[in-house]
Amino acid sequence: MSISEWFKREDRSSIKSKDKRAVPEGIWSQCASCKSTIFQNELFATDFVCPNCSHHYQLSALQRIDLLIDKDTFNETAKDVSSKDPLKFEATKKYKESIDKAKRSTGLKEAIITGKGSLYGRPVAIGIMDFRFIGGSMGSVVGEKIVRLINMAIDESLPVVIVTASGGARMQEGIFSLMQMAKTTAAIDRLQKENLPYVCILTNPTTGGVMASFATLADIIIAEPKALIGFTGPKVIEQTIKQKVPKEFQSSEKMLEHGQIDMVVERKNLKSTIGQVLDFLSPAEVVYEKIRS
Amino acid sequence: MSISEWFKREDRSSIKSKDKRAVPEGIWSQCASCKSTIFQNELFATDFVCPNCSHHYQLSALQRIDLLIDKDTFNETAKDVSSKDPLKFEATKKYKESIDKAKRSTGLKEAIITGKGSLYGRPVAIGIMDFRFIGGSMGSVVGEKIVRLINMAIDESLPVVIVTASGGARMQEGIFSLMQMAKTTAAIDRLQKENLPYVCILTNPTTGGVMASFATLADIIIAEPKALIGFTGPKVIEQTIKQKVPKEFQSSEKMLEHGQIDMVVERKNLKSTIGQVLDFLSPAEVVYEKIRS
Amino acid sequence: MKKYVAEFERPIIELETQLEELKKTPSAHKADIAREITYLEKQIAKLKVKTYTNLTPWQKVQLARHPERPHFSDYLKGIFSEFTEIHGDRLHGDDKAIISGFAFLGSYKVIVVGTEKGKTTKEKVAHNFGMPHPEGYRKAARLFELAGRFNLPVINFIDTPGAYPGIEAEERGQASAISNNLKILSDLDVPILSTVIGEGGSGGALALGVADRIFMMENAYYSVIAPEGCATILWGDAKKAEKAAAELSLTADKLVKLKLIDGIISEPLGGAQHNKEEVFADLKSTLLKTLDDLTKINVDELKKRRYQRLMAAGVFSEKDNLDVTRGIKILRGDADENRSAN
Amino acid sequence: MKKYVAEFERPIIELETQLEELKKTPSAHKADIAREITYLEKQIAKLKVKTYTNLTPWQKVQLARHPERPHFSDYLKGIFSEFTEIHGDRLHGDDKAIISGFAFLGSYKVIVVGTEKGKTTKEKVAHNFGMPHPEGYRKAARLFELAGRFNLPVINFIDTPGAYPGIEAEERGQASAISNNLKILSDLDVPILSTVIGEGGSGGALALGVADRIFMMENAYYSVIAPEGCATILWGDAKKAEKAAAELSLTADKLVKLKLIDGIISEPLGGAQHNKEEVFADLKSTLLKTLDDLTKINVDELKKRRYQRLMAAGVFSEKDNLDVTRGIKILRGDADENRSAN
Ligand SMILES: [Zn+2]
Ligand SMILES: [Zn+2]
Repeated sequence: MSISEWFKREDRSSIKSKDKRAVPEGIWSQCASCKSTIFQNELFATDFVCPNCSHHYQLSALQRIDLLIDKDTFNETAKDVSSKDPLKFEATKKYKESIDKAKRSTGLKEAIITGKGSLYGRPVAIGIMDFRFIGGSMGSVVGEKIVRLINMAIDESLPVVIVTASGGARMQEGIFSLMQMAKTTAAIDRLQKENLPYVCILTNPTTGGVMASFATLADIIIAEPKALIGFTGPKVIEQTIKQKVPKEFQSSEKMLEHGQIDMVVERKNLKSTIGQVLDFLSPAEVVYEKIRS
Repeated sequence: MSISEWFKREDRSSIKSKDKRAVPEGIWSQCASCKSTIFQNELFATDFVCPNCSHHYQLSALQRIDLLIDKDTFNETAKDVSSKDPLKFEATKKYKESIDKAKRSTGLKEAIITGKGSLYGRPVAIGIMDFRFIGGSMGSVVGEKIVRLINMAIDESLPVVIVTASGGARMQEGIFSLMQMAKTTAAIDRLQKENLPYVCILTNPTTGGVMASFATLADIIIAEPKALIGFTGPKVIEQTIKQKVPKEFQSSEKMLEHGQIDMVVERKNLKSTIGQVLDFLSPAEVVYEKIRS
Repeated sequence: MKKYVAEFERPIIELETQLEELKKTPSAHKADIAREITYLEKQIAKLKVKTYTNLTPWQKVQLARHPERPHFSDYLKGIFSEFTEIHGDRLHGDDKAIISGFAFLGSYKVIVVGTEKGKTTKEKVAHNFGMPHPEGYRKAARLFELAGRFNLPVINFIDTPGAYPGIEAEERGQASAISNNLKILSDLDVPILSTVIGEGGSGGALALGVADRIFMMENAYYSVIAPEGCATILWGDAKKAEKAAAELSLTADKLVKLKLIDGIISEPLGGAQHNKEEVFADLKSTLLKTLDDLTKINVDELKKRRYQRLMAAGVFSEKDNLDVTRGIKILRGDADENRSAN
Repeated sequence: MKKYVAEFERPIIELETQLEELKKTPSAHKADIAREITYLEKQIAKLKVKTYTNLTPWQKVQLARHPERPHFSDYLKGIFSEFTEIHGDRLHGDDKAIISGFAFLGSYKVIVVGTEKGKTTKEKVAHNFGMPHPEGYRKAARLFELAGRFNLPVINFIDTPGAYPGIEAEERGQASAISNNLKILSDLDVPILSTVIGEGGSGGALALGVADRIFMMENAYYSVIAPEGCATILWGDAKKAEKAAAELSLTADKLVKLKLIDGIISEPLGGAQHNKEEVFADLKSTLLKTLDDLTKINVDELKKRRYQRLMAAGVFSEKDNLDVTRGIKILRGDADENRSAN
């Protein structure tokens, strides 16, 4: 299957959404940020970054793997771990139905894919979240898969890269979701005691329990430009303080200014920057030959 | 010699100063803060705290030992270590002359007395600075005596208490004085790796190189009320920012508000508070019977 | 002064008001109404039992937020002695939403940390209604590290709607302050005991909640999200909080069944405020007994168990019960299979 | 654009200006003035040698502060490759007075941290003239800890009038930020190399200056207090800075004699700006040679020696040469002796 066919398939399977972050459909579209017209092909060539204004569209987990991991080197781990419904949570529909629907729409088992792959030849343990799966929310499975990823990294002395995209903890699993914050953090702590590098890429959006656990514990935190990054969402803040929040106050750029993240890096430079950072954090003699994109 | 005679002697030997912190002379005097009239005896009974407004007058190192260490338990260490003049520094007078003059005025060898004593029965390693000795400034001797105090504490598993009163590093010894910041800090680090408690009492004033080294590394930092505490002195700040500093912005109370110190404690409660803190920081089975003053 | 009542308590309060009125009757007529008084007292007792023995999750949430409910400062006075408060995070400020320091718990020297809501309006503002900023969590972090170095068990008290959702809190790294606490607690070399005494508000609560033993007061709640917030997200209507509370399984009894907490401290009928001394004594003896047990365990073993408990928190299946083959096979590069599926 | 000159450089600049004028002479007359040009060139050369080979401390201070002097960012570009900047202290902000990140020094992977003053007015304001706030020192601290964990030598560059003396800086714990850095550096598990490239302003400089090897550029200064501040305190007159500079022994040659620094990097006549490439190459090879030596030493031995060097910094006497018996004997409680002395 050709790559553009895969793209079209991906597109048909994505949740139809007016969300300006979702990749637009059709041959021509209008950029959600700058309103200029863009060709689908252009968008594809830039890894879904508006060629005009650099609006970074959300990537699915699979697209992100393509971006960061050398071709044909990714091996998925913990691929069958799936969610259950421990609280029998029912809102407009049962939690179980929400999961099944998300599985069908995205082709994924859960909001994160974990595995091992090469990044410019360097073996890495990598986890990539997918916002399309129930808002990238973290429940028992996301927590468990992250812990397994870390355990593998410790066993095989690999650096860990995690790409986040999340609205926070998954409500439907109640306190189980909250506990994933503590669980993933405890595993990160073990990883860091081994002095294995851990780099986290914050993509739009990364909030709530994910931000307040493993995401902010990385040795190096890199955000894509203009991502929404924070703990509490802007609407809740506004309700609390009874005023509008400042424009873009929870953006990557503002977080950089406030000292909360290490770098803001455009998508096109992401792979090489991660490679560079891992070069510095790896044992002295290990420097991989970089294939600059 | 009776205690009041000792007080009078101390008084005659102190540097005559219009400084409102210096203990006033004579049978009657006017409080430098609240202007009310106080008897000398009253002042003596309160350990030189104005009975009306609680203005805390400066204590000499010997008076401070009386306040904090059980009677007749203090043994001075490193008592003969004295300053030299490595830079041959000369301003209005030679550095050597300043030292000799300070020795004669205060009866001390240097700006700090160190030793071992009991605090409510608990053996402690204690160092007390004296502002009257060239403004309590830290030169090679203050640094060396602090290091020796810490080494003794490590050897004998004692907690360390340091009482500061200082205008900062001693100019006349140039970079040697600056290096005492690094020297004392390195020794403190060794002490803390042994998990021996270190409590620092900040008295008026504590600034500059003393504040920016061992003083702020204590496990517990206690300040007397309304002490001047900070890194840069208010005058230099005003010259830099070209405005007046806010009233009392470098006071103990403001520093407490800004999260920089653990407690503000009145002089009358100082000994018992230190005792209490050391009780908590000592091995579980060691709790000394407190003799409340 | 009008006494606060939760909605569902009104019937009880009405009867109690009637009783008070009756009791004010001049003594001349006392005999007449003696039987009425006895009857009313019985009615009130029955109503209380009926109301308070089968509380819904939402009713418990209301009790957890009850203004007369004992706060951390009350537990501090009721359970500990010689509390010596420590201030500041040595970085930016002294957050009064979190009170912390040394204390004696029985004969144990401990570090105690808790969120404080305040009682009077002035206090509430000063304590920011128990909602910490990053400075508060960083003050707690500093005390946890002191505890680790000087071998002092950590006793945490949780009663917070959540970490403060404000602009400066975000700018100063609220998320980072919480994650750092989770990390420090997970690796601490002393026993950690956490008790949710009122509101356990999400991540802001968990930042004091990673522990070797977690207890909850009977009427406390502990939730990943406030019921109101949950209702807004699910049904666009915060007033459906009652329904959300039922879905969230946020009550102590549910959580102890799910093995997410270790024990429940009973409350008198109507809530802890109706017999504070008993509640304090109960919790104190639970904490002491727990410390007796935990201080016997070697620290490496203690930490290993703490880690295992954290790793066990979660419910999932090893097998996928839905065959979603397309996505996965594409990953594996089975191009042929995709063509045929198409 | 008027070129900046320090006072004592004026005579040289005047002659150089004359020379420029002469060189603009139309070619028709060139032969006439050829000898004048040669003569002037010789005079300038002689004057430069005379001026710059016996610089007073105060003149060096002026050169250290020269706006055309290379700044940290220049050394960064000239000595390191693949610099990857890291931002923020994960607490409060990203202080641009300190620039830090990963880099290659030759084939060594290192952490590099330095104070940056900025060149244009806009840059100077953004970098706060090289005067860090607590956030800057805390960013450095974070990078030092990263260096320790990942075995990266630390290469520090110092060029600062001092830690910023402002209100917020005090409120956010400037003293504490400095002392914390001193502590972290004293205990770091990797080699630390610090170079004072311009102004070594007191505690704010020392916070990057605790190291295994300390170097200074020939015209740099390193002082416990700025000459102006010293003059104000001693003589009530900041204009006596020249005199203060002489007393303070703040120049590289003095400090290397006192064994408080390890080596001096030569500068071309007139200052580093006159041959930056040579200066960068010199410092680079010094740093590389030093790393070659230090990375051969076992880390415990390295730290032991670092500690010993710190303990050796200081000049004092074990014996008191002034008999001040009164105070001491009273301490020992020799009451009789006091009575007789009275
Ligand atoms: Zn656009
Ligand atoms: Zn007074």
